[in-house]
Amino acid sequence: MTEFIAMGGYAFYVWTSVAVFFGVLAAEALAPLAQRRRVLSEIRGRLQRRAARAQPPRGEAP
Amino acid sequence: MNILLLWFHKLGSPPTFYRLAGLLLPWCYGIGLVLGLVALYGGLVLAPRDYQQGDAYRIIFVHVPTAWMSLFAYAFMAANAFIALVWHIKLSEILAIASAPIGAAFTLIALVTGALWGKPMWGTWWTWDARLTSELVLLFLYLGVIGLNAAIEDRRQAARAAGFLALVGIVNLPIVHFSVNWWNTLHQGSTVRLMGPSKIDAAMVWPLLLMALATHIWFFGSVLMRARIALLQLEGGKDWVRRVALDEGAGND
Amino acid sequence: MPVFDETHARPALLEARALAFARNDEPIFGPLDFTLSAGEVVLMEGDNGAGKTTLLRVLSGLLAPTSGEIRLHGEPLTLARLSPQVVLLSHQGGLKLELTALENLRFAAGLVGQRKGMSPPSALTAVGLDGYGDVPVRQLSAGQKKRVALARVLLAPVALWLLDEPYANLDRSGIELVNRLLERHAHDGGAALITSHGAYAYTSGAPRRIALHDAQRAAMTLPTGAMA
Amino acid sequence: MPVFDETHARPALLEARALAFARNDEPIFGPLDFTLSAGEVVLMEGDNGAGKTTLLRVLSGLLAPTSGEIRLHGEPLTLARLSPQVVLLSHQGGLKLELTALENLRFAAGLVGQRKGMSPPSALTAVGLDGYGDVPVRQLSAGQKKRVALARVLLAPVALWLLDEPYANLDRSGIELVNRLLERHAHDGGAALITSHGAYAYTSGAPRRIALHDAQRAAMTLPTGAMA
Amino acid sequence: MTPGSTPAACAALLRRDLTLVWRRRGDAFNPLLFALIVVALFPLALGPEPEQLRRIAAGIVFVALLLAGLLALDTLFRSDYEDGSLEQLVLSPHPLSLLLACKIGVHWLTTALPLIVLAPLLGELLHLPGEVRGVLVVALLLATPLLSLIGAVCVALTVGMHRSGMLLALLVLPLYVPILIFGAGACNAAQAGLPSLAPLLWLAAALVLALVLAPLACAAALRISIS
Amino acid sequence: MTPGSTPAACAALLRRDLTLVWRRRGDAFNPLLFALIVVALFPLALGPEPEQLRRIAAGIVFVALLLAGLLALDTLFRSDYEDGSLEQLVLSPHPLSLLLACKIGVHWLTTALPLIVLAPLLGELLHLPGEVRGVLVVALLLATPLLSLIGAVCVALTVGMHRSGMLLALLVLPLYVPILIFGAGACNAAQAGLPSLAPLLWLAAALVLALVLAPLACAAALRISIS
Ligand code: HEM
Ligand SMILES: Nc1ncnc2c1ncn2[C@@H]1O[C@H](COP(=O)(O)OP(=O)(O)OP(=O)(O)O)[C@@H](O)[C@H]1O
Ligand SMILES: Nc1ncnc2c1ncn2[C@@H]1O[C@H](COP(=O)(O)OP(=O)(O)OP(=O)(O)O)[C@@H](O)[C@H]1O
Ligand SMILES: [Mg+2]
Ligand SMILES: [Mg+2]
Repeated sequence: MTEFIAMGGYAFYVWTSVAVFFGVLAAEALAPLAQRRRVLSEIRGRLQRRAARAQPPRGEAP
Repeated sequence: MNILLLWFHKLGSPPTFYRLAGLLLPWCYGIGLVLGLVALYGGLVLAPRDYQQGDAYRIIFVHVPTAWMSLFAYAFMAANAFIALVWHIKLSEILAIASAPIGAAFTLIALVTGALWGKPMWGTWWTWDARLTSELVLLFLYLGVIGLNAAIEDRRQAARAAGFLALVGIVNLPIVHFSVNWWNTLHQGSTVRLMGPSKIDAAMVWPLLLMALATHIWFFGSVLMRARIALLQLEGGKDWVRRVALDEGAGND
Repeated sequence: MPVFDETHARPALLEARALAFARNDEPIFGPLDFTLSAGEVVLMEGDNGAGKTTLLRVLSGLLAPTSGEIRLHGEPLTLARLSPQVVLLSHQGGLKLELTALENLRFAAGLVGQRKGMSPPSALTAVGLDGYGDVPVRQLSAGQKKRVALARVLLAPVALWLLDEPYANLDRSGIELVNRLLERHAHDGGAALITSHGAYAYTSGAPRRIALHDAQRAAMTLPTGAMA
Repeated sequence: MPVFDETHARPALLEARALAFARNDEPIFGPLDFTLSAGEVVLMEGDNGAGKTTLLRVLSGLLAPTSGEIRLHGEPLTLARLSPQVVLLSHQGGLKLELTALENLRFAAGLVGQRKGMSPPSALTAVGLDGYGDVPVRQLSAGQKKRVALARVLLAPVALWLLDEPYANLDRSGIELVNRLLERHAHDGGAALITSHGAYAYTSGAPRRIALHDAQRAAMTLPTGAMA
Repeated sequence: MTPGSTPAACAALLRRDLTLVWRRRGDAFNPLLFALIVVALFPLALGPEPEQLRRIAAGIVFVALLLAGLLALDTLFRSDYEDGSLEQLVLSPHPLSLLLACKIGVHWLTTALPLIVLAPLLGELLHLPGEVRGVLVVALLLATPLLSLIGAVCVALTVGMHRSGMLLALLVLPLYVPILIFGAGACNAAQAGLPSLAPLLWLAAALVLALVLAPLACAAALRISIS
Repeated sequence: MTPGSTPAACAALLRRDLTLVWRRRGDAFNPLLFALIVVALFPLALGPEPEQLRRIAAGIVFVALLLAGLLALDTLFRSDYEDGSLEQLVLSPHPLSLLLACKIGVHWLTTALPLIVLAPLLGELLHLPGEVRGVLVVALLLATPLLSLIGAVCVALTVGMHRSGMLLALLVLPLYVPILIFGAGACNAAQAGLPSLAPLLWLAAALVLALVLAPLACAAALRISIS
């Protein structure tokens, strides 16, 4: 096991690479979740604002 | 092209795409993750030590698949951008822009792991050889696409402008890929072949290919995720989005 | 929704059918149907943000409509067919501040040609800027700049004028000038679509009017008596 | 030329004596004399380029007059004495487009303080923008932006309002709003100097007016009947 | 050349743009001064040893000219966009790509050409060997039109934006990398006594391609960003 | 901190400016990327020999950061001028120099500090020897606030002008020269194994002076150019 961890002396390079791999991909996967929540709450806010106001009639061409 | 157009037309209806993507999404992330872990086990534990590079070569299992993905994602983005610009298909605009962040992420990983591999092998983190430089330029191109898309207010106009830039930047792809043949560089030439005999041990090849598969599947998961959000943004006023917003609003927060 | 307007026997100069435009999925103006025939001046009214400017940009071909279609002489519009037939006066005016009024007009004439019997100096005279030809536009006041921009419109050899707020920045004599120019253009067989929002004084005869109200935006106007 | 206006016994809020401003030796507005007392709203009229904006900037202390003097409560003006007592609404409005309406008002309140009994949300309500507090100003229409800028004026704890074209960009209900705000401010003992050029509809009672005509510029206006 | 014909339109545009440059001819020196100052920064930052400067002279001149060109790019369509005359070009009945090619041509003539004339002097400041000077000028003559053409496409994409300066740099510089490699490569080869024709030929080929494609791309990009 | 008091005004201004940076946090990376690309241009132009790059690394990093800072300067007062909030600052009842110092502080924090954090990486790309890295960072910590403060005075002078980008560069760069000489000088001394304290102390002294004088000068310049 310790031999496995040591990676023949290259532990730093190999494990950092693996960590970077997972780290960057995890961050990339989590970022949209926050964005999604923001977009949805924005849409809801807009809906609420619109609902709070009466809808006057639409003007038209002659 | 006709089949492709038909396919887009069917899937192109935003609510359909949104629902379908929502169904596929967990599977993409799940399968991608499982295959990736298996491949990593194969690569880090099962594969034999390289007689030249020792255990350092094991970086190959993250470096090479992500490097391939950095190119694949760009090609996918440019192809979608082309379709979007020529046929004005909304879904292609969205797919093109959605693949930029994940492509940039893969490029970043390839650069960092390459540097981490280069230190023990070449004795330096970084040199200015053709492949390394062109891969760095690829990262800048991705960032340019993302930046341009973010800088324009109108979503569709932003997608078209960014897609246009992606198309202009596509000249860089062949440079990245063929740089090792065109210029003699420090970087390794092609060692893995799908057709014909590979130059390396089979016990090393299967984890590599499996990891490549896993990253592809993960890529599509991420693209679908981002495309869904972009659709919500783009169709903000439509009824189906309203329903989605109200449904998920009750559940989430 | 689209109500086709089939009363005219010969095709109108410009015709909009169920024309709508949306930005980021927010409707800017709703489905509109109208025609513009030769000899007609149509005034488009609407509050701030009603979409007047946007409609003119759509009609001029700078923006593609989200839905509906525009017909020119009865045939669907393409930018190539359109551009020799229309002139757009937009907010910015399209004048180079470093050039003189005459240089600006000469450039416009070179770019799109000039109306028969008109020349840059005579267009300048027609907008009441006789003697200002050699003054750099930067030194003109806002109202005088507007007049130079109007001279460009006057000079263009086209039948269809799309004028965005031609009255803005003008004092009373300028407003009368615009009305005279419009009457004359209509009399010569041209047509014009002009915008103006409520607050501007409009003193002309009685042109046909189109009111632009987008439902969503109309909802955003002030309820009277909101003052605390 | 300067005619001192000595009719008022107690010093006026603001007083201009033979005030003139020139740019590059070209007079922008001539020597002016006027006073502004508490409870008064004065409308300044003038054509384009007559110097209305410039006069307001001089009065606010942003520009130094070329000749003449400005007195505040009867004493000569310095910027340090002036700035806590005056608020200027200029063409640009001074709003940050990325911030919400409320954030903009909170910043203004932090910078210059706020009027007793007023707060950013209540100022927003007073200009009829209830419910728009959390919308980034970029998403508001031109008229709504103007209202936010007016809310900033309303919020500032100062007696003297200098408003440059407060009616521009507003629709009819907005114009009424401005008139109501002005009446109320005058009633509370404040004073306001506002500009508006001829073409804008002004529907208020009968405020005192100052007409601004610079001889040199007046010469540049259009001779009627110049149309060829 | 009746008024309204395509040649007349191009002529009117050329005349107008040249007049504008002439009216503010003071500004024309700005890129020159900028390049001069940037080049002057290096001896200050690196120390004045002539041997070291000589070795890096060609590269630094190239980079300085590229940065100066980059800053100058901003003016290509900016004022036309702001005062609305870009709209008029788009709405004119002539091929937009041709009109834009005229504009890019004037821009190159008035910003890049003076820089090329200045280049030998800049080289001299950095002790550039005399025999490299010719190659440097030829490389610049081939490279700068390419920079202008490619830059124009990116400017067209960003023209409607506020504060686009930085963003423009980010879009443009990656695309400039190959040009820089070939152009500076030719100079370095000449300095090392190696043949420098091959990279120059590559540049020439790219220039021909860009002359055909860039105005079209520029027109398409402009149509996108003006809408 | 009652509303309207001077501390409250400074706090409101700081909060507003930080919020604005946060709202467009994507833009915050632009100077970083720009510096990265500029640094990357040099190996491409000069050739990739590590030995040569190592020798000029510190100087190039300094110049790249200086140019990135220069481009970022433009945003310091520009948008405040355009939307009229600069007028409000001038008309506010608080010392203008204090308010401007707050603005400059936020600007330094959000543009220069990230660049300093990036500097070691840039050095690595150019094979900068490890022992110089520390000196480089210290020199930058002293030099960049100076650059921001001096730059702000020049920005204040040009703020009312159109197309000031180039002009600003021309005003600012000559003033930056002494800072560059001392800053890069310290790094070069460290690289040559010589003591590098003296130039750093000079920089520190200049920084103290600028911290006191620059906001005052900036306020005066702004009053001139806003009228
Ligand atoms: C920062 C440094 C590095 C970067 C940016 C980089 C980039 C890349 C890229 C873009 C590819 C994909 C090329 C293609 O599919 O056409 C690739 C593949 C590869 N890289 Fe790297 N690399 C770096 C360092 C290294 C190092 C140090 C090694 C090993 C000593 C290495 C070994 C490989 C191998 C074996 C392949 C697969 C080649 C093939 O079969 O196509 N790389 N690298
Ligand atoms: N380039 C743009 N990007 C995003 N939204 C825009 C753009 N131009 C206009 N809008 C929005 O579209 C709506 C309509 O604007 P438009 O300029 O057409 O109104 P208008 O009727 O001309 O108003 P005004 O009377 O103020 O000129 C407004 O809400 C405006 O905010
Ligand atoms: N910054 C400036 N530099 C030079 N001249 C200026 C400047 N600002 C205004 N002017 C000139 O001063 C004169 C008066 O301008 P001002 O803006 O005060 O007029 P105004 O009465 O407000 O006009 P408008 O009705 O168009 O707003 C104009 O001729 C204008 O060209
Ligand atoms: Mg409008
Ligand atoms: Mg004014």
